[in-house]
Order: sequence, then C-alpha cells, then structure tokens
Amino acid sequence: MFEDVKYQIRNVEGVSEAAAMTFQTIQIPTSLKQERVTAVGYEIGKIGKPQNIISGRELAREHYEIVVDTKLGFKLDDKIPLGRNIYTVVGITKGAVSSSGEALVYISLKDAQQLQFLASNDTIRSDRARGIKDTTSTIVNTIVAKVSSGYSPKDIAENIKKWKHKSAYTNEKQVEILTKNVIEKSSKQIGLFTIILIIVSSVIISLIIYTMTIGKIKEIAILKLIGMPNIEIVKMIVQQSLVLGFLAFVAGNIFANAIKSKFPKNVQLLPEDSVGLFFVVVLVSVIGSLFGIYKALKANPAQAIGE
Amino acid sequence: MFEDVKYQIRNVEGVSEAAAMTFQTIQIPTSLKQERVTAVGYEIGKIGKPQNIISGRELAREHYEIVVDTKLGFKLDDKIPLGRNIYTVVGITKGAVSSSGEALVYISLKDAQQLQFLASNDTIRSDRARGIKDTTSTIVNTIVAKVSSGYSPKDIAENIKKWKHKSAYTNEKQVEILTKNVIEKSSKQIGLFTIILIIVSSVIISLIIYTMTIGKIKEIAILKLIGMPNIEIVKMIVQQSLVLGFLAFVAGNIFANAIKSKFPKNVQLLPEDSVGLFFVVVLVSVIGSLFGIYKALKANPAQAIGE
Amino acid sequence: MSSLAIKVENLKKEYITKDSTLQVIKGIDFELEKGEIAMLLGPSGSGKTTLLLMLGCILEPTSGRITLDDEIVYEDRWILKDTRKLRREKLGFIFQAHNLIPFLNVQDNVTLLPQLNGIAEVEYKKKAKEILTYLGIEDKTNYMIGSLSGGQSQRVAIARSLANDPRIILADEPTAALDKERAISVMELLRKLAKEQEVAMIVVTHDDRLLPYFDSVLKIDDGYLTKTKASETKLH
Amino acid sequence: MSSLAIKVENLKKEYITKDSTLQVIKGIDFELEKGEIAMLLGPSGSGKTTLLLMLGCILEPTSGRITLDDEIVYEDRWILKDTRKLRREKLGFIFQAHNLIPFLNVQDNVTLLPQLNGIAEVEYKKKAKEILTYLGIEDKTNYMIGSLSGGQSQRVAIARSLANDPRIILADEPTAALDKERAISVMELLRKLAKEQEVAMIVVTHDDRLLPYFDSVLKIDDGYLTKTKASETKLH
Ligand SMILES: Nc1ncnc2c1ncn2[C@@H]1O[C@H](COP(=O)(O)OP(=O)(O)OP(=O)(O)O)[C@@H](O)[C@H]1O
Ligand SMILES: Nc1ncnc2c1ncn2[C@@H]1O[C@H](COP(=O)(O)OP(=O)(O)OP(=O)(O)O)[C@@H](O)[C@H]1O
Ligand SMILES: [Mg+2]
Ligand SMILES: [Mg+2]
Repeated sequence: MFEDVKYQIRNVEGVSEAAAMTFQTIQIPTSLKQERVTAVGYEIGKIGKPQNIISGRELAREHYEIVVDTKLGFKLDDKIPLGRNIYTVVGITKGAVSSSGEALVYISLKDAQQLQFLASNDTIRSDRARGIKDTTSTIVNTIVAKVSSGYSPKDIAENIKKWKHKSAYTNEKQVEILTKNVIEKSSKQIGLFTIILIIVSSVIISLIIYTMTIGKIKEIAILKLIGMPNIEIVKMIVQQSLVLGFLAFVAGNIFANAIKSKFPKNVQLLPEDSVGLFFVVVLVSVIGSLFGIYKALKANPAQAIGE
Repeated sequence: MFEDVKYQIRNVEGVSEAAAMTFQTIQIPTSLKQERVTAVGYEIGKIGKPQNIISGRELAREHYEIVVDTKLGFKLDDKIPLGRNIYTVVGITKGAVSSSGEALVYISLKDAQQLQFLASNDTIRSDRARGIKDTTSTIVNTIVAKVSSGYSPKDIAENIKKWKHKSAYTNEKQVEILTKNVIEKSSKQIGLFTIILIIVSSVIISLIIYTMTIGKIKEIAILKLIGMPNIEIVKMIVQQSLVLGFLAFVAGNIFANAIKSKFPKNVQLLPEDSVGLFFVVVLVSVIGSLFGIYKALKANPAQAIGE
Repeated sequence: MSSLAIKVENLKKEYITKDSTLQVIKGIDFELEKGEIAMLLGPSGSGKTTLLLMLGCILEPTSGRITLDDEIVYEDRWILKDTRKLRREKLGFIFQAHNLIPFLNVQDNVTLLPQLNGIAEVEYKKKAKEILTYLGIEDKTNYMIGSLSGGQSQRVAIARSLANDPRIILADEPTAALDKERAISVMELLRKLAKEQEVAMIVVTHDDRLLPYFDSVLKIDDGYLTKTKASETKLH
Repeated sequence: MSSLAIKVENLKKEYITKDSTLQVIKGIDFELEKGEIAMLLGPSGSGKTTLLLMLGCILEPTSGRITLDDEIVYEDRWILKDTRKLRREKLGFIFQAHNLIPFLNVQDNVTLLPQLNGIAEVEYKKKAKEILTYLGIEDKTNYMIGSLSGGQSQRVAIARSLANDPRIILADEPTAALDKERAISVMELLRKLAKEQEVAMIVVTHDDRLLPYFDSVLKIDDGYLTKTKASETKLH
C-alpha cells in the first residue's frame, strides 16, 4: 500500500513530520447545479489544513465533516451528500481555489480515500459500462513532509530521492508542485492559448497600425518632403500604437472583469496578471508598429509631388 | 464485475452477439521515443478486430500478440515490451488512428485488462506517490453488441437503456461514440480553438481588406466621381477578398500538410476538412470585405476633388 | 426636346461649419445651349468649383433647381435617383486635381468609362489613340500615371473626360499646368468638339488670353452670377 | 562665403523604365545668386519639376554636382548626409499639388516647420498671421484644409513655404490656380522677400505676364538649359 511510503519518509533523517494528502476532482451539488471542485484530503492535525477560514473551524472529526470555500455558497451546518454519506459544513474558507480555478473543499484523508474507492468501484464502473470516459475523478496522492529545524530541506529532498527513487520537493516548492501538477495539462493548454492569442493580437495591432500608416502615407511623404526627421515620424507612429494598445488593455481588463463571473470555472485574475499583461501590451504595441514604421521610412518624399 | 453487463446484454432480445472492448491510452517504446497510442483490447473472434491490415494477420492467441499501425514504424515480428511482458507484432494496419490522432494498437482483451491492472497498481502508484497525476492511462471500457437481422438496432438500444439503466448505441453510432468519447474533451477544446481561430482570421482578413480599401479610398472616390456604379466597386472589393482568401487557403493547406508529420500527435487531414475549410474561407472572405465595402460606399466623390 | 443643355434656377449653396455658415452661392440663374462653350470666371474662393460640383451632381445644393439635358436632376432635393449613371453617360469632368487612377496606365485611365458603358474595344481604343495623339501624349500611352509630368497628366485627364462622348463637360482650370501653346491647342480641341458634337461646356480659367475660344462668359462674384457674350466682354 | 545660393554643374538625369531610358536632363550648368529670383520656363514634360526635385534633394540625379548655400550636396552621389535637415532649415517648397496635411488646420500647416525648428510660439504665430493676412486668407486660419478652395490652399502652401525663413525657395507654378491680381500680388511678395532677405528663388510658371517680377529666366528645352536676364528676354 502506497501510504507506506509516508512512514518510510518519516524515517529519513531530519524529517520531523510526514503526512499523506490526496487531491481529487469531484462534483458537489450546490443549490444550482453539480459544481466541479477539488477535494483535498488531509490527515487531521497534520500538515495541509485549510488556510483562511473565515467562519467555522477546520476539521476535527475523522468523518463526514467538510470545509468548503465561500464561493460555493454553502452556510455552516449545511448538509452535502458526497458518495454514500452526508457531510456537514464545519468551516468556510475564502479564496481557496486551485490554480485551475476550481474551488477547494477539505475533507479528512480517510473520507477522501473512501470517496476515491467509491468512485473507482461505483461511479466509474457504471460510467465505463456506458462507454463514457471517467472524467469526474482525477486523483493526486502525495506525501508532504515537514523538516526539523537545523536540516536543509534541499539535502533531505536529495536524500529521499536517491534513497527511495521518489522525487521529493522542498517545503517551498511543495504547494506550488501540488497545485501545478493538478493543472499541468490544462496550464500547458492555457500557455499555448496565451501564446497564440498574443501572436494574434500582435498581428491585429500590426495590421491596424499598418492600416493607419498606409492611410497616412501621403501625409508622411509630405512631412518628409518639408524636412521632418525620421525620428519624429517614428515617434508619432509608436505613440499611436501605444495609445491603441493602452486603450485595448483598459478595455480588455474591464471586459475580463465583467465576464469572469460568467465563466464555467472560477478564474482568478491576479493584479500581477494585469501588470504582466500591461508589459505584453506595450511590447506587442511596439512590435506591432514596426511594420508601419518600415512602410513610413520607405515612403518616398517624391510621392508627395506626383498625382 | 463489470463484464457481467456483457452477458446481460447478450440476453436482450435481438442481440446476437455482445463483446467487451477496452480502450486505453498507453505509451509504447518506438525506436525513437515513448509514443502515446490508444490500445484497443478486444475479444478475439468477436466484434472489434483491426481493419485494414496491410501485412501479417489479426490476433490469434490470447496473449502477447499485438497489431500495430504502420505509422509507428514497427515491422512484423518486432518485440515490444508492454507492462511486464514482451509482445510480438503479428499484424500491421494502415490509417488506424483515433480521432484524437493517436495511432491504434490492438491487443487481446485479456492482455488489455492485465495492462490496466498493472497500470493502476504499479505505474500509477509510484507516480501518485511522487505527486504526479497519472496521465498515461485513460481507460474506456465498453460493450459492443451485434444485432440479429430482423431486429431494429434502435429498438434494442432503447430496450437496453430502459432495462439496464445503461446507454446503448446503435451499430452505426457505435464507432463514432467510442472514439468520440475518448476525445470528447479535447474535441471541445479543438472546437473552441477552431471558433476562436475562425473569428481571428475573419478579423485579420477584414483588417487587410479594410487596409486595402482605405489605401485606395481616393481612387474609389474618383471612380464614383466619373460614374462607376456601386455594384462594380463592391465586386472589385469582394473579388480582392476572395483572391486573398483563396491564396490563404492554398498556403494554409500546403503549410498544414508540410508540418503535419512534425506534430506530436498524428493529425488526420481529411479531404472533407479541406472542402469545409474552403467554404469557411469563402464565407470569411465575404464577411471580411463587408467593412471595406461599407467604407467604400461611404466614400464621397467630392473627396476626389479636394486636396 | 429643347436646345438647352443646362438650366439653373435660383440655385443656392451654403457651407455649414461648426462655428459659421458660409453663403457661397446666393441665388443664381443661367442657361447654356447645346454646343455652347462658356468661360467661368471669378476670384479665388468665389464658388466656381462649388458650382461645377453641384452641376455634376457631386455636391448637394441648398436649394434651387438644376435641369440637365431636359431632365430635372435637382429641385430642392435630388430628383434624379441614379446620378452616377448620368455622370457615367453624359458628363465629362476635368478637375484642378486631375484625379487619375495611379495604378492604371494612361490608356486604361482613358478607356475606363467607355468600357463600363459597353462600347466595343476596337472602337474605344481607336478613339483613345486619336485623342491622345491630338494632345501630344500618344508616346505615353502605356506609362503609369506616376511617371507623367504635371502637364502630361492634365492632358490625360482631358482625354479621359472626352472618351465617353459626354453631352456636358465641366472643366476646372484644365489648362493651368500647360504652357500657352498647349493651352490654346486644348481650347481649340474643346471648341471643335463643342461645335461638331453639340457638347455644352463650362470651363473655369484664369487665363484671359483664352477668351476668344469661348461663346459666353459666366462671371461669379459675391454669390451672384452674370452671363455675357464673350465677344462683348472686356476683362479688366 | 560666396554670394552664390545655387550652383549646378553638368547635372544629368535619366529615368529608367522597364522598356526604355528617358534622358530628361542632358547636362546643365547654371548659378543663382542670393536674392536672385528666376523664372523657370519650358514645355510640358521638359524636366522642370525634375530639376526642382533634384535641387530640393528629393530626387537623386544621375550625375553632376549641386552646391547649395556654399555646401556641396551632390557630386555623383549624395555628399550631404542629412538632406532632410537642409530642407527643414533652408528650403521652401511650393509644388503643383500643394501637399498640405489635411488633418491639420491652416495655421498648423503653416507653423509645422518653425515649430520643428524650435522657434518660439509667439514668434511663429505672429509671422504666420502676417503672411496669411498678406495672402488674404487670414479669415481661414482655423479652417481645415478640405474646406478651402483651390486658390486658397495654394496660398496656404505659399505661406507654409515662407514660414521657416528659407534661404532658397523652389516653386512649381505657385500661381496656377490664382486669378491675375492674386498671382501678381503673390509675385510681389516673393520678390520683396527675395530682395529684403536675400532669398534665392526658382519659380516655374507658364504665365509670361509675370516676367517683370523676375531677375532672370532659365529656359529648359530638350534637356539643356539657357539662362538669360529677364529684362533682355522676349518670350515668344
Ligand atoms: N518617375 C518617372 N519615371 C519615368 N519617367 C518620368 C518620371 N517622372 C517624370 N518622368 C518623365 O520625365 C519627363 C519630365 O517630367 P517633369 O515632370 O520634370 O516635366 P515638367 O517639365 O515638370 O512638365 P510639366 O510642365 O508638364 O509639369 C516627362 O516626360 C515625364 O514623363
Ligand atoms: N467643404 C467646405 N466646407 C466649408 N467651406 C467650404 C467647403 N468647400 C469650400 N468652402 C468654401 O467655399 C468657398 C468657395 O470655394 P470654391 O472651391 O467653390 O472656390 P473657387 O471659386 O473654386 O476658388 P478657387 O479659384 O480658389 O479654386 C471658399 O471660401 C471655401 O473656403
Ligand atoms: Mg476652385
Ligand atoms: Mg511639372
């Protein structure tokens, strides 16, 4: 049984505490519909308890208690049927979502394992019989370990790795890894999406700036004719591009915030994202104006004379 | 055990034959790297055997024989280690890919179940212990049934559904469903992607046509001035757009065929796709020219006079 | 069918800008016979181009009535629906800015309209060649517009305005970029056309040396127009 | 520092098109003093505009030498690197097509260059007002270019060319769209400037009535140029 590993790790020198945790995607019946959430199973009293509890408490009993995120709309003492049992809401967190945007709920490791078991025996079975791929339950199991003071987490990680042929992650990396793995696949897709969208928006901004420049090519030729230096012309174009990009940025942010609540998954829009986006926008705007600038610099002042 | 369902279905009136099949995604070691393939497990002699065998034969023995697709690069009698056993290539198919683009390999249902079991006990377990989500094995199990002549597949499907609380699919739908379910999720993403890309390309074509129209607005004003009817002007713009779209279509097709072998997954480019794309291109081109046409129709012939 | 090509009655035009209204044409009346060729005179900014644009159905007047070739085209609003057809079939324009299509060569610029009007190719090509030869630019037939001199492109514009056998020609300083000899030969051509084919013409020009080639003089000043016989007119 | 504003030596220009080579300027030499105002004459297509474009460092000659204001700008290739600075600071252009910026109003068109050259705002605004008043278009100061008549925009182009206190003015038919009185008053203004501020000018015009306002006549024909004193020249 895989939980053995936990005890093995606990025996590694310097590890003061090791606990098993599970992560699985389950559906939870909210007042409106079945909501996909990530259920975190943890050993009560060990590492991994819910953060940011805004009302109620963390789990105290080994069975049928649940801590849910406020987004799901439950109140304390609400009853939630999961698997074959009814869980009672004992605590409510704020802002507990996985990186893929699903709200987190916390149950005891024992309950979690039972749910897992049920899923693979009941739900999945009949799903499979229907030829439908089981998509409701994805399970991540992990061992988290606390390191005694005086020991370097990195060394221990190295140690565990060599010795157990397991990968070990240091304390800082841990949370990151846990959530990252859950969304590894979808983040790859999001990454691809992001890249494509950035390329596409660059192309669009380029085209717009190019359009605007082409539309003003005669005037640019005149400006060159009467002696305006290139730098002034380039400045004009880049300015235009930046103004455009900035407007798009503001519009995009407003739009994103307006529709985010309508999204199927909870999407976290962090301030950092906005800042990052801002720099991307600036970059894209500048790159987008290159084509236009090229056209402008190539414009022949003699064009201003002819018909 | 879920295979029971098979026997239950076999007892439904009109069903002459019922067989269990499995579909799982596994990694197979080709000469270059681990390749993701969809392993089809079927009951030898029953429904579900490989189609389009170009050399060798279908499976004859219950164990350790495998039929692979030619894309994977194996020859007859090659040995492939899967799970804890070595499989011998006995047949090679051509064009056997799942709709998601993965090559298919065929093994016996027994082998498939064993692989499944190994995956959930061995591979997955140590993967899970590392906190890594199991992505190598997705399993789809299904029962396929043949309908005796004289019975309507639809009726029987209805029957099975009511009676067993299972979904049943008629013969024609079956293959479709089987593959569709495997890629249900990814096809949703592909759909979203397709829609976004079509919108984006419409926007880009619109912008290009708009650019071109704006760049020629003075000339359009002149044409109006000397009396060219609107219809001629609209024709010119739509023609331009169609030419552009057609060039893009040709370029896109050449490009797609050039890079398709470099793709991580086998992508099937069907002739129908091209035809469909062609109509999309025509539509997008026409829609894309609307903005330009609007601008052109608004152009004032008096513009041709002024500075 | 009367012998009148153009009849203008109580025509007015004001330009409305954000902070002012400019009354350019305050009410003018005149008639032009078929085959009559008139010089349009007036200080800069007096409304000569404005008048031509209105006669060409390009600019909407404020009020009044315009009759072209016995057809009322404007009477306090556009009466004629397809003004573009009128332009295509009956009018010829030569404007200060010559308005040639830069991506077509000289020949294609000239033959664009006859082509659109369904004239046979041999015919309009022959005609284009004739006109270009008369104007001394037959060697530029296959040149692009961009590589013509100012005077050359002005002559192409003149050729174009003649190519569709117009009934009325509206010309805004057609000879401005030409030296005196060329200017005179253009005027001779226009006069010949007017007389032989009964084309009515209004030609804006500041060059009083061209007076002998006109039948009448339209003088516009301060929004009003007076018409006199050319033979009886003393300029300055 | 010599008294020469323009010196041209053995200047040649040929246009190469795909099927022919056109020798427009076959080798011309002339000098223009500071403050000298010359009329440039020649038949349509003789290369007048071509010559002005080369003097303005806009079009590259085929060979020869051009000296402007004691500085060799061209000698078989461009000697001067920043020709645009030269244009901005020393040259004034008035071209057949007036080349105004349509999205700026009259005042901004005129003050664009002095602004770029770092002149104080009060100063260039005062100067612009003066010139526009002289040319009779001070009431159009805040008009957009599109709402000007042909002659009005030609005058704006003249105003712009004067606004940056150029040392050399190159003008291509600056009075073509103006009536005789206006044309004469423009020539008077140009002559006054030439004399008071020692500006050298070359003005292309077909209007021989303007001859009295020039010091000299440059006549270009068949690729060669002859220079005569205006007082000794008989046109035609
Ligand atoms: N870019 C060009 N390519 C080829 N030929 C050209 C080009 N520009 C001008 N030309 C030719 O060079 C000759 C001289 O042109 P230019 O514009 O200098 O004449 P111009 O003396 O100014 O005539 P105009 O009085 O009609 O304005 C003309 O025959 C013209 O066709
Ligand atoms: N679109 C417009 N908006 C406002 N005012 C205009 C507009 N077009 C012309 N004007 C004004 O109307 C008056 C007459 O213009 P118009 O072009 O008819 O003069 P013109 O007689 O042709 O002069 P020119 O001989 O200089 O070409 C001018 O004062 C001009 O500023
Ligand atoms: Mg005018
Ligand atoms: Mg010229």
